Amino acid sequence: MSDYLLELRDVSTGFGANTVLHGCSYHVSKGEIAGVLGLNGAGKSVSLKVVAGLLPAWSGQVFFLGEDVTKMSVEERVARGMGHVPQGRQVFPDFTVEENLRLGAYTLRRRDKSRYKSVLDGLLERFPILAERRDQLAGTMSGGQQAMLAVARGLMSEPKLLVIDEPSAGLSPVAVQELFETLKVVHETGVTILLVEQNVTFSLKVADRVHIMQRGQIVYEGIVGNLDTDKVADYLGVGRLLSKSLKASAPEPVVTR
Amino acid sequence: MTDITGWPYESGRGFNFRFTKRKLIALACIAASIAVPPLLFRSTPFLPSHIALNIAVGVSFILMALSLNVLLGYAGQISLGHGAFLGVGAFASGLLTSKPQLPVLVGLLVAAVVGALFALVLGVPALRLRGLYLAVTTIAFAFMMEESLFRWEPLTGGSAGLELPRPLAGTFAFSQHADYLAFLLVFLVGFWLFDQNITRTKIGRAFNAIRWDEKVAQGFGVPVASYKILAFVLSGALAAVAGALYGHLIGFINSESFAFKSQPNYSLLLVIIVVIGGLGSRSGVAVAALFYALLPRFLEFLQGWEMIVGAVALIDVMARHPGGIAGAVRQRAEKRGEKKARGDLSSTDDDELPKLPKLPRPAGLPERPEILTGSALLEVHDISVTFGGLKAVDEAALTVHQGQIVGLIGPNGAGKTTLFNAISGFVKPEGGSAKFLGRELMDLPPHARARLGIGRTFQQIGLTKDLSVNENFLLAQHVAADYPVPKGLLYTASAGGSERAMRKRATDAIEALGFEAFTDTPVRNLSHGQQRLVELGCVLVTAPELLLLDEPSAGMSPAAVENLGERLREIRDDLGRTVLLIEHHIPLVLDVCDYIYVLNFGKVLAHGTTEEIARQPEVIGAYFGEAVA
Amino acid sequence: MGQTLITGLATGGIYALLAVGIVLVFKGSRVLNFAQGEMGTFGLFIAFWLIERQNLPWIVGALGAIVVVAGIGFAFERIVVRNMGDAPRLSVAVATIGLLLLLFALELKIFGPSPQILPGPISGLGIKVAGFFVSPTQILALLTAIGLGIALATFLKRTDFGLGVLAASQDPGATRLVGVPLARVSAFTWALAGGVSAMAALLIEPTVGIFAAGFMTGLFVRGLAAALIGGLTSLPGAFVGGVVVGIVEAFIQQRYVQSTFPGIGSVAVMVVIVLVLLVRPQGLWGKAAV
Amino acid sequence: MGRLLEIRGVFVVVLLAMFVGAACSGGPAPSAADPAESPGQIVDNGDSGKIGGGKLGKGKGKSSGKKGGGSGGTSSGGSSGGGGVPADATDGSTVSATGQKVSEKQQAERARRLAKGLPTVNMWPQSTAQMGFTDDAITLCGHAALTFAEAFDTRPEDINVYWSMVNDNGGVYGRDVHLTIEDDAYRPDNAVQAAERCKAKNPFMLIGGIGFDQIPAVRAWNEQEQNRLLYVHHIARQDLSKKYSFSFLPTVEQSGRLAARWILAKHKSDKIGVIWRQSEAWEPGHKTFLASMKSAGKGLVADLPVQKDQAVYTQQIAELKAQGAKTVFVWENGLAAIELIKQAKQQDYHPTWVVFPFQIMTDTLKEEMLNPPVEGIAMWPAYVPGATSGPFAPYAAEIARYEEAQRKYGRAQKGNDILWMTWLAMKQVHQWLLDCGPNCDRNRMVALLISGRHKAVAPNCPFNFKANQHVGGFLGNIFKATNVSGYGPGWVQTNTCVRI
Repeated sequence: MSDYLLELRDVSTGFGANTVLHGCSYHVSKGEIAGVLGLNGAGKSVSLKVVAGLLPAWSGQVFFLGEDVTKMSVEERVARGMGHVPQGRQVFPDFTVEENLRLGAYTLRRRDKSRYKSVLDGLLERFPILAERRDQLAGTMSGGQQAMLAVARGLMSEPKLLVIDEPSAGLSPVAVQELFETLKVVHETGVTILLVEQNVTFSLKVADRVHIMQRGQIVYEGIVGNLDTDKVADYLGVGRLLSKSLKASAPEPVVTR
Repeated sequence: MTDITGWPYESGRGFNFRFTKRKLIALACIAASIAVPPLLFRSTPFLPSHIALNIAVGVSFILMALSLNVLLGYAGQISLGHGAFLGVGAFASGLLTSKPQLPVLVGLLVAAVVGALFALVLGVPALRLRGLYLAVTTIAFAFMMEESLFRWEPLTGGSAGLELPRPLAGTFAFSQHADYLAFLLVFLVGFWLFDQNITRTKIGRAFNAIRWDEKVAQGFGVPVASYKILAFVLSGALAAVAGALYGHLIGFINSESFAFKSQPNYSLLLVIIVVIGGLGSRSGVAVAALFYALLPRFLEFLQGWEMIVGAVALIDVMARHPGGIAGAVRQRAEKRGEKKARGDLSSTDDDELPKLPKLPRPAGLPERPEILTGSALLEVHDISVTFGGLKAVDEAALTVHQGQIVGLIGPNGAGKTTLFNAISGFVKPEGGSAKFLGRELMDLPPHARARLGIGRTFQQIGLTKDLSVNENFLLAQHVAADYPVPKGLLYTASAGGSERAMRKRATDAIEALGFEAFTDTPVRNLSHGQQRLVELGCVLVTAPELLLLDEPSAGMSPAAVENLGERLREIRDDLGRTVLLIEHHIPLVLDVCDYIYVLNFGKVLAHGTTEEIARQPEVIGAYFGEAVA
Repeated sequence: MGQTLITGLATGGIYALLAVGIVLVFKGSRVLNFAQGEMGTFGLFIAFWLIERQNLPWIVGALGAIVVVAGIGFAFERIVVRNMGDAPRLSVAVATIGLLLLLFALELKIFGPSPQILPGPISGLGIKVAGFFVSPTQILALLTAIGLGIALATFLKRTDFGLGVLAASQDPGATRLVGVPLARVSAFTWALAGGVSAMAALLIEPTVGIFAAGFMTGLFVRGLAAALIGGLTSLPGAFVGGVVVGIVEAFIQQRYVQSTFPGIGSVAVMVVIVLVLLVRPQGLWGKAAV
Repeated sequence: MGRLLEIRGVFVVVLLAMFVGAACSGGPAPSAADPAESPGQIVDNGDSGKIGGGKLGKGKGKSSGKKGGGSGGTSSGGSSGGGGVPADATDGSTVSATGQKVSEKQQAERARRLAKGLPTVNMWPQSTAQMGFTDDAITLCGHAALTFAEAFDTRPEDINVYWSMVNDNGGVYGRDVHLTIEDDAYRPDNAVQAAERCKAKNPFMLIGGIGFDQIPAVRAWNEQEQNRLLYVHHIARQDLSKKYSFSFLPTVEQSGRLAARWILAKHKSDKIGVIWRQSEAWEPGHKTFLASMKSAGKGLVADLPVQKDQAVYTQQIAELKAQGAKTVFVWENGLAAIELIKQAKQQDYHPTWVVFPFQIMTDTLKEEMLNPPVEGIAMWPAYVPGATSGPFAPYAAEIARYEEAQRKYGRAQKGNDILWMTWLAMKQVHQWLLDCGPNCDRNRMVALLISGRHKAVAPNCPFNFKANQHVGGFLGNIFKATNVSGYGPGWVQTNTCVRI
């Protein structure tokens, strides 16, 4: 049992002979935006694959809504309320925006077809650029617009938890700014978000809580606003240069695990 | 870089035994002892003729399977129409020996040449095709041969076919099956020696590298296109000879003998034999060939069941061991070996990079112009690369001076690796130029650039992961293997000498890295840090002038990154090499680099010495999305 | 001239049916099913047994064959393709070669190697169509091909599950992440492809007359050519590809009917395959899939 | 250079060892005796008056003591050598080839008369001339397309019906005749392997079934030094270079000429087309057909080559229709003819087809064979199961005897044309064995054939080996597909033993 919305407990996994996660544990409480930070190759995205069920955990457990879902298939986890915004967005290029959204609502339409119309209209309202390009093929849209579509698609199944993997990669600063606002708005509607992001400042702006991962383990966890900036800077290999900007946004440190 | 051909490769290691001189002579005696008895006990009860016939069929299957193994097992080029080459060889030899009564050996020779020619015709399109598309082309080729050329009456007699006489040695005709079995066994020894010469020279290693990843092969200076054609030509010639030998054994072939629909379908059966035997493992393939050839003949009561059992076995083996039986055997062997290797490993922190090998410049290297220290080694002017409308690299320019470590930093997707690929030749830029030692790189193919002295590492470890550490070091010296291919195939003295020199150099490099324990462990089983180290060693083994390193610190612990800095300085100062380095780890960059270029959205945002860049934190800030605040 | 066009269209319809089966499996589980043709032949033997030995009406035999072969497709996916998971696609392709040989050996063992004759759904002589002459079975083949195409297209576009099948071919990972059960999609495509291959065989046989083990494997290569022209990933492409191959083959054969150089038609088809692969591997409609 | 020499050295050494081994073993090889090349005398110890010189033992009992090997030949090693004359060779009674009960003594007497003045033949050495003969059995072996059994509805046990009947009536001079059939799957490469299996049984005679492609392959195989069986086979090319092969049917060339002669006689006024199998084995017939047409000044409107198992003939039919061919000669096998006629009907094209007539065609195409009736050229008499009246009347007795034997010894089904053809062939071989006498051997059998003294057993057309010592046939029958009452469409003989 677990009292968090989502919890990873001592998960280790990897590919073939290489172990990537060595007993990684972190948790996301209801209504929170949790960020997972770390350098390239630290295993951030791999941990999301375990959360989603795409990658089996060699050992350890995954809890969602308090239930042990380690052995559960991807489809079932989505049905229980886990929405995804995959790495590199992975929108369906040959489908129109609406078809992408309709597919995003696959589990919703199986649960309760009548709600589909209202959820769709609600989202189109909130994402005007998608409303304009409703019948445009997703493949022909810009990186930023595709990111919006991916987020909207993730929300179409009215998830309790939205898992977002490196949304800012390859986006222009302007698009990153828009994405930041969108995530803020989405969070206000009460959706819990688990965010993996390589862009440190972006994460610190968005997340409430931060878990720092290094070589497959969580080495630091703290509420944004009272982070031990030097330790965080060191873990993130950002060095003293950036600690100045970190200080501005993180008042007091929290004891590490 | 994912495995482009999507093909599960097991190294040629398998359970082949390595030949030393003493073993060679022993082998010759074994061959003679195998060949002579069938002659002496011709059709006496000891070796009744139909037993001899069946064994001879088994041996021909081995020859056919070995020919496909060169193409599919070693070079990874998927040929599902190999039966066509068998047919070409059989008909070529048949035409010469039945009507104009030429000696069979002449027929076999011509068959080899004709087989090689047809393989060339199929090899050219193979240059541009990968995986399933190549497989489909080979099937199309086989059908084209079967439905048109093999049925062309003037050439093959159509459905009436051709008679293939038995060879003549002076007055002695190999008419008895036992005699022909002896004749075949001599060719088996010949094929085995030839195949062994492929695997132990640069040819086999180049094939393995091409099978694993063409970019890695090009990075080590392997001219991929010509080696692919070589694989097709060798395989086609061997298959033609094997087909002809089989034709002379059964004495008669017609338009349907090698057809796709015929029973057995040689093209698919040979693929099954090579795959079940474990790709690339010569002994595994030979055992599987014998099994498939002899089972239906000796177990007559099976009648029809043997194909059903065979098909189910194939499906089962593929489902459980994508790498084939020998692959499974190897995996078990390696698992035991790996546990032992990993055992010793966990004691030391594998990210401590010990000293890098200081090796003299190998003799066989092509001549390089004299370089003055500090002179501009690499000058890149406004290189632009666009992918589907998106400008990945936008008029980037940079210069690297001899003896410098130049850093190239920028966020994900800024175009750093694309620029590297443009310099290495894997990507065709729209415009701009890149001069190395005054030579324009843009009009050179990737492997030629490597030969000039540009070493390259890759983000996903540019090694042939299913080959052992030792073999990767040998492959890395491809540039220094100065003997021509034919000499390699005959393993002549000069080729042998060059190979021995390379072997010695590889062992020295491995010892310098302290990796003797893993000489024969496939790279796949090493830890990430160790693989990174082996890659660095391989690139350095031919002492290239310029090293392009793509994010060497990825996945390393802070302590290891510190150590990496040490090693990079060592490469520059002790080994006198020049480095162009893509890196995310800013402290490492600031600590090690002499000059830095900051790239974003394909443009060079800023460049300058480390101090200048360090003084402009907002440059790095922008790089980190500071503008967001 | 017109007659050759009609013949080309008729055989093209059948190649299109084969190509649809190939593309379906490729879209569903990114595998080139080499047993696609032979599954059809097995269906023919089932139909032959039902119609000739149990003398049931043709339609019952045909439906029986379609159901049985769909079952074979479903079973193969469930037993082999699924637990090969994300093994390299070529290993799965070699496994389908195993299925091809298994079906071939089973046909020889159960039904014997000798050729059999199966009457067509509607016998009777040909009918004049706009001055040209087409046999009833050829018309039926073309109509079925078109009918099946339309039914399939609407199902895939309209229903959620259908959309899931189309999505699986574009991005299997993302498809799972929106909650579509990829396993069921793959099982569905393999079963449907089995049914389609049986249907193709049942329609081709009457025009040829005699069939034996391995009958459809020869035609499989032409179906493959059709699928390739369409780009291996697009159903409409497979249709157009089928008709193109049928017409090209018909015209070439008609032009060289006197010549003693054998197999001109098949040479033309093979040249088409190689050209398409070299010039536009992703075919006219598809995206570069491999 | 050391290493280079060494490698090459190894290879050369091995090759040398192999040849030396071969050379020395080539000499006094223990078994493969080289037969004398030139045909020699019949080995008979001079007194041709007495049969085989062996004492003719009395008593019919099977177990009567083995007579000393007749002078016929010392049996060296197992069944591979010949047997002597069985004790009860001439005192029992047996059935003659024409079906009457007859005494062995009479037959032996006739054999002795025929033996006088036979040409001398010495194609097999004395030691193996009587291979296949033991005291109480004669082994024969044949290759035929058994895998097409279901299509032609023939099983090994059906093909053996004739010899079961003969053995049941005392055999041939007291010897039972055992015939085994090896399957050649209607393909030449399998036929060679089937012949290989037959050779392992040391048969007295190798018999070849239907198959233009299979027979040439086996003939070539049979000429090789270690094979050389007495090979009697179905229609094949002239090819007189094959010394050990004989056929009492016309050749491929003659069949082509017969077809041309028939079409010129019956369909001279029509536009004529020909579809022919492009293969070396079929080419000679096509050539003679064209030559005969040309010599009669008759041009062809279409001359279309096809491949074996081509299966789809739409283009060829379209071409024939375009050229308006009224009569089409199909120089292909029965299965191809079925597909051709079926596909032509679907393309609304109804010429007069001239084919090789097989019962499978009329059974399959039924009414589609009748308008206009398909014509056939065959080297055997027509047969429709159960039909004995009308054109079948002249040989109704033989048909009845055949069907009765089928029921008694075969799988009791009604029999078909392939089995009927085999029955007649076996009947002819039986006649040869009787005429060759109790102490027959392969040299004497060949001498008997090439002397032209044997008689053709009705209803086979007469044949005569005198012309070229290897091919006896020169006549053929013309069939027409007609509705046979009580059976339905079948082949009926309209013209018998037409001269080629």
